[in-house]
Amino acid sequence: PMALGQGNPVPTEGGDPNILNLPEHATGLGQGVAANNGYGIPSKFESNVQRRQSPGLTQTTQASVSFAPLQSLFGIVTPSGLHFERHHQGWWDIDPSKHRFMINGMVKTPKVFTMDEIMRLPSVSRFHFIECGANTAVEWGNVAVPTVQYTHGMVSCSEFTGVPLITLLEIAGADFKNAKFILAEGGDGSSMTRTIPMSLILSGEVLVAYGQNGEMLRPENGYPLRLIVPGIQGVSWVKYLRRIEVGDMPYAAKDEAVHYMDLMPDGQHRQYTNIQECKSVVTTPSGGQVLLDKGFYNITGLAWSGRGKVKKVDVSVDGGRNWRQARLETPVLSKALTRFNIDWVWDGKPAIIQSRATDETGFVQPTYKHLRAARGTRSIYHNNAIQSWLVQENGEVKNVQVS
Amino acid sequence: PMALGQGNPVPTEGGDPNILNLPEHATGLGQGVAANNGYGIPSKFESNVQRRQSPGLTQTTQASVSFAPLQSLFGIVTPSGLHFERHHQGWWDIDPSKHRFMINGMVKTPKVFTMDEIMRLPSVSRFHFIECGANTAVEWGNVAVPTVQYTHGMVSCSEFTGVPLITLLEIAGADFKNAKFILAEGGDGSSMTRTIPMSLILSGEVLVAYGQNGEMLRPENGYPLRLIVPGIQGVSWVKYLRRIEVGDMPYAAKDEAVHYMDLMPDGQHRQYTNIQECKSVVTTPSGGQVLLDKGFYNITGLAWSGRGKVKKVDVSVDGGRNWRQARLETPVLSKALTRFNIDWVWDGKPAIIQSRATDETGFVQPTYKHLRAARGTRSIYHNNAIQSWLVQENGEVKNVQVS
Amino acid sequence: QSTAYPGVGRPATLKEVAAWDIDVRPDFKGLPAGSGSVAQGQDLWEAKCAHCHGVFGESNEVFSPLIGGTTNDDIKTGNVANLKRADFPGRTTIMKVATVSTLWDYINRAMPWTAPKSLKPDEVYAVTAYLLSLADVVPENFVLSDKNMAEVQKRMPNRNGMTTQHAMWAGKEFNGTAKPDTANVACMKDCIPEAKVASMLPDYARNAHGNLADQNRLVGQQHGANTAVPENK
Amino acid sequence: QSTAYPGVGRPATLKEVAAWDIDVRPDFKGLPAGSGSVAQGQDLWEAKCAHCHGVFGESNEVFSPLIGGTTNDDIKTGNVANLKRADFPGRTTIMKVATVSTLWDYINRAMPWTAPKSLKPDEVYAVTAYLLSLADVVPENFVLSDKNMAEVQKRMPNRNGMTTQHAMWAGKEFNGTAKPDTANVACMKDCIPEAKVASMLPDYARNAHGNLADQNRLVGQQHGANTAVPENK
Ligand code: HEC
Ligand code: HEC
Ligand SMILES: [Ca+2]
Ligand SMILES: [Ca+2]
Ligand SMILES: [Ca+2]
Ligand SMILES: [Ca+2]
Ligand SMILES: [Ca+2]
Ligand SMILES: [Ca+2]
Ligand SMILES: [Co+2]
Ligand SMILES: [Co+2]
Repeated sequence: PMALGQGNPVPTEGGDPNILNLPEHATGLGQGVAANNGYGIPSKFESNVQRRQSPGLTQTTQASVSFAPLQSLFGIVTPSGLHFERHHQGWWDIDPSKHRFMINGMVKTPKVFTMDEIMRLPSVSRFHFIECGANTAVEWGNVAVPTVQYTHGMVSCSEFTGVPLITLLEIAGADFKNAKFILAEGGDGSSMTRTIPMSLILSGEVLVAYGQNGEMLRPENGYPLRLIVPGIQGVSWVKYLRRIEVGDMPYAAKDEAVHYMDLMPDGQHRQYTNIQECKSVVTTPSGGQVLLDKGFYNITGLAWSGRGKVKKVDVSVDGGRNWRQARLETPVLSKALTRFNIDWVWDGKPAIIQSRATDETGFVQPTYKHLRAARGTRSIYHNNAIQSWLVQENGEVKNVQVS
Repeated sequence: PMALGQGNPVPTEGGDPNILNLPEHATGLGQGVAANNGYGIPSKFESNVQRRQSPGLTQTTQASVSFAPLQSLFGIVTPSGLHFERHHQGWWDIDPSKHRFMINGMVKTPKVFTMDEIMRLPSVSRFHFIECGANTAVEWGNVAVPTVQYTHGMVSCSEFTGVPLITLLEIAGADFKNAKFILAEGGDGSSMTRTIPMSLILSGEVLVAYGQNGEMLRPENGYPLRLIVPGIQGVSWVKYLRRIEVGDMPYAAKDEAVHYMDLMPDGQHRQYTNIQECKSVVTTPSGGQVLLDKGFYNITGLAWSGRGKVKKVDVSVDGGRNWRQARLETPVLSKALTRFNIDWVWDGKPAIIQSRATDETGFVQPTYKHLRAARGTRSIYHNNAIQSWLVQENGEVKNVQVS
Repeated sequence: QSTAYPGVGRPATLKEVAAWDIDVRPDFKGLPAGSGSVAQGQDLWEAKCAHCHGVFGESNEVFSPLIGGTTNDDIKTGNVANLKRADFPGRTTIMKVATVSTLWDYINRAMPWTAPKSLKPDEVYAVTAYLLSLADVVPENFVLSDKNMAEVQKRMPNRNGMTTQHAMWAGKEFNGTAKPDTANVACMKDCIPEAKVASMLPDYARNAHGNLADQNRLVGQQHGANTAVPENK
Repeated sequence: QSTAYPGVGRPATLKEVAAWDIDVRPDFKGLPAGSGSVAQGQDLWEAKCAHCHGVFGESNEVFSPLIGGTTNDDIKTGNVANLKRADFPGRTTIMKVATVSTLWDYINRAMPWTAPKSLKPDEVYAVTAYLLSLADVVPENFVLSDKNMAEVQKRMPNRNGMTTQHAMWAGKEFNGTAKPDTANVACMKDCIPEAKVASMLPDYARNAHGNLADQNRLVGQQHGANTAVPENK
């Protein structure tokens, strides 16, 4: 049937009982400060807002993913409790007073630091997105999952605080002349290793971070120390960071020589693909939601680019035929999520909603047609195609791909 | 005694056991994704980082305050679980599907909205600080508390998402010509009421917000709806917002006619004092901390202004005789916290650390001397004086006031 | 009236507005008809208020005292003299409040603390009358009502105690000043002679806020001071 | 070497570096001396690896298969032919990995999954030899060692399967291209003919990800669809 009428009609008694009958909270005394050991938690009415595994995607929970509920998030900051997770050998809660950080390789003096010491160094705080290289992977060929949580939920954005890696490399006396790469290594079971270009480190953007959204990193995100590599896929943001080696050739670590490579139609893999190109997605309305009524809606979503700032986001409600420019919420920050909003009056007819981001380099987010023409359908990683949501006459929104 | 030596000396066995003996987390399998019902919590090693009551400050926990642990926070975002609290009649966890919002008074048509409806309107997301007008109140006369948590912990900063109040007033057809004030009213037991100038609302800055740091407001912060009044003291940010009345005279509500007024030496109260003037504080090193060693430190802190952006922050380590300009972390946003950092090499001698913020209007944060000359010592509210921390030879940091 | 947002919001009914529009302004707009005597108020007070605020509004067990510190002279001048005295201990509600509407409105919306909005208008008149009588604003045989609130207002002890002549209101509605009352300058070098410590906590208060070692993170450029033991000077 | 940060950090000892510097590069820098035979590897494999990866590395019970999909021809060409086939089901580790160092390094640091870093170097040589033998990269009587790893590298089935000629590396280290491989334009009006839905989930998958009503907030401009019941079309 059609979408519902007035969401809040006047009952026959001449008023809404939620107004006429004062609730308990208007007529009683509430709870005290500093409940729950001085650390607050969300409302009990928010329990649907969870990070979730995608059923059937992985065979274990420790080499797995949980997706952030983008359909329920606001603004650009991802609550740390809802930050997406990607673990290869499970997560740990490491005693920070016992954690050590080492620099070796092409340096004058290999060095060891305690957390106390790292936190004494000049720190910076910056907002950045992190996106898994495999975000939206299951959609390369066809529609495979119903909601934006599962299509795009491997992206999050936080304010990170830490020390520019270059400061630590300077302390160790790195051979900036001959070194071309570094290896970052984790301290957990997987001891995740990734090759990072020295050019990025010289830019000052790469951080050895301990802070996330005002507090310490969460255990699931690498407590107490994580490498922050803005614009670069999440697997390079090594968690539980224990060591940096300065070197002169790439390391072909497992997650850059077996995974996180992009298979081309000719059978070659593009290796060392680390940038997350410009991308966007409408988060509401989005798949699995129901519009309750015709009328005014606020279309909202997220845009980001691994190459810098988002310049503009356009939104279509007719599957890409016509576009209007959305409002960008401030601040618009480099290599951070950008929130966009645009007005829409739904007339009750089917509509296909899309967003299309352009970044400051002028790069325009591709359609599936563009992307498949360049890379086929089997490359798994780096799917940044324009997403389509079909709003049906009955108000239900479906994940679709258009031709 | 003097501060300690090298924080991490080489043990006699030729290496740090935390490096030589691989820990459990490097040699085992960790935990799975989406633990704890899909909502993550901080590390167990972070349990000292809590919001706290100040012993003896209030006689109940429901008409009370909990202070944010500024000494342990990074960047500008306050984790929602550590956001300061100020309740007058306790906090509630209100069912959002039953919450209603009403506009009445000088409007064409009084209106009622559900949460579903409010969330359909054009939304904005913005970072703003909120500071209680009584922050730093106990220090007007003398040093009264030991740490920055208790001196300055009634300030926090979040990314808020909501609808500009002006949009809602337009829907109701507010009489913008004759209306001069609005009354904002809460839906809890205290039904907090506050008068807000119409000029602020016309600026578009005042929001009817549901989102905070990416998720819904926390119950302690007004779930599901709160008025956001950037630059204005926290008591005006009415929680559990149920009603806005448009009017033509101020309302002299209890918390603007009995409290949140500033007593001058002549016995007159300054009433309707709502701006939080430019202020800053060094958060580390700060009172109650101990420097473990001589050497390099990163002095860091927060600055803010209810009149706009922070333009610069200067830091002194000699009690205000000489000053150096600190680095401001980006983004520097209007009416938001701004994080500053500056290098310092501690020589082991006593030092008095201060910060002094200047905002974009040119206003310079006052010393206690300035402030007391203008207002005496009994006005309770709006203490934005420069804070001093004495670093003693033994490394302990004390809250002091200087002459 | 904007129609740009079809489907969002609906007109409030009269019943709905009546249920929620409870505020009372200083000009008494919003004050419902009704009345209550000091004597009725005293009974109510002793039953519903006194155990928190004290029989004479003097208690500071759950909150600061409501009554005390005002004189008959204040009632004449409209300025509470004790507010000028830096040595006067504490400030009661009646010393500060300039507008009687504030008391009525607040008691009506928020008291008793554990059962707000449970009083009927006549009961609010009565307890308000009782409180005012404790401060001699009204005589002990007084019956407070919507009809005589304006007269009572003229006897509020601190009715002339407010000023809006300051720069701390974010608007021009009160014709306050625009110029802040402090004017520090951002001097950078040799700004003052040597700074001397003028105030700090005494040694005996070292642990008064709990052990500060437990109020700081386990790691960091500084740790928390162990205040459970005396300072090692 | 910066001395701007006195008191922060200290030199690492040789012992410390040795304990943590375990990586092995494609040029075999970092590879410790040692050796292990396919036969030794098979025993180890069956004891410590097979229950997760299958006796022949073919299992996908806890992870994707390690072995399968390569041919002797691939070993000659250094390109795995099946990677060109869009219809080939799944991609094994051995089909993808170009560098034998990667296998050695990863097994050494991370396997077995529940007891990473528990294998001695000789054991890592042995299981690596066994895995390679399963794919016929080495014969069944082979003894893998630091001395012959470079020779084995020359037989890796997909050793020529990698390209760095793309615009997706944030640096110039590989001399890739700077120009992205897609070039959409931000057309605003009449950009395409009518859009047609080309792919969507079938009705039977409606509830495959759980009830979506429970995966959306209770309030909002949209609610979650109740997928526990068939769609009301
Ligand atoms: C269970 C304790 C309790 C009871 C019973 C109670 N009160 Fe209160 N009252 C309080 C507290 C606590 C506050 C302060 C609330 C706040 O922080 O805003 C308060 C505040 C007040 C104030 C405002 C004082 C000020 O300076 O802000 C008035 C007036 C008042 N009460 C009157 C009454 C009256 C009249 C009654 C009975 C009808 C009553 N109270 C019953 C606890 C109580
Ligand atoms: C308890 C289960 C388990 C055991 C036992 C185990 N593995 Fe694994 N193995 C895994 C999982 C799970 C992964 C994927 C880890 C990830 O996601 O990074 C994996 C990954 C691998 C890989 C990389 C495959 C790829 O494509 O990324 C190799 C090689 C490997 N294992 C070899 C071994 C060897 C050799 C042993 C025994 C010495 C072993 N495994 C024991 C579960 C196991
Ligand atoms: Ca409607
Ligand atoms: Ca009213
Ligand atoms: Ca009397
Ligand atoms: Ca040291
Ligand atoms: Ca190495
Ligand atoms: Ca064989
Ligand atoms: Co320590
Ligand atoms: Co609803």
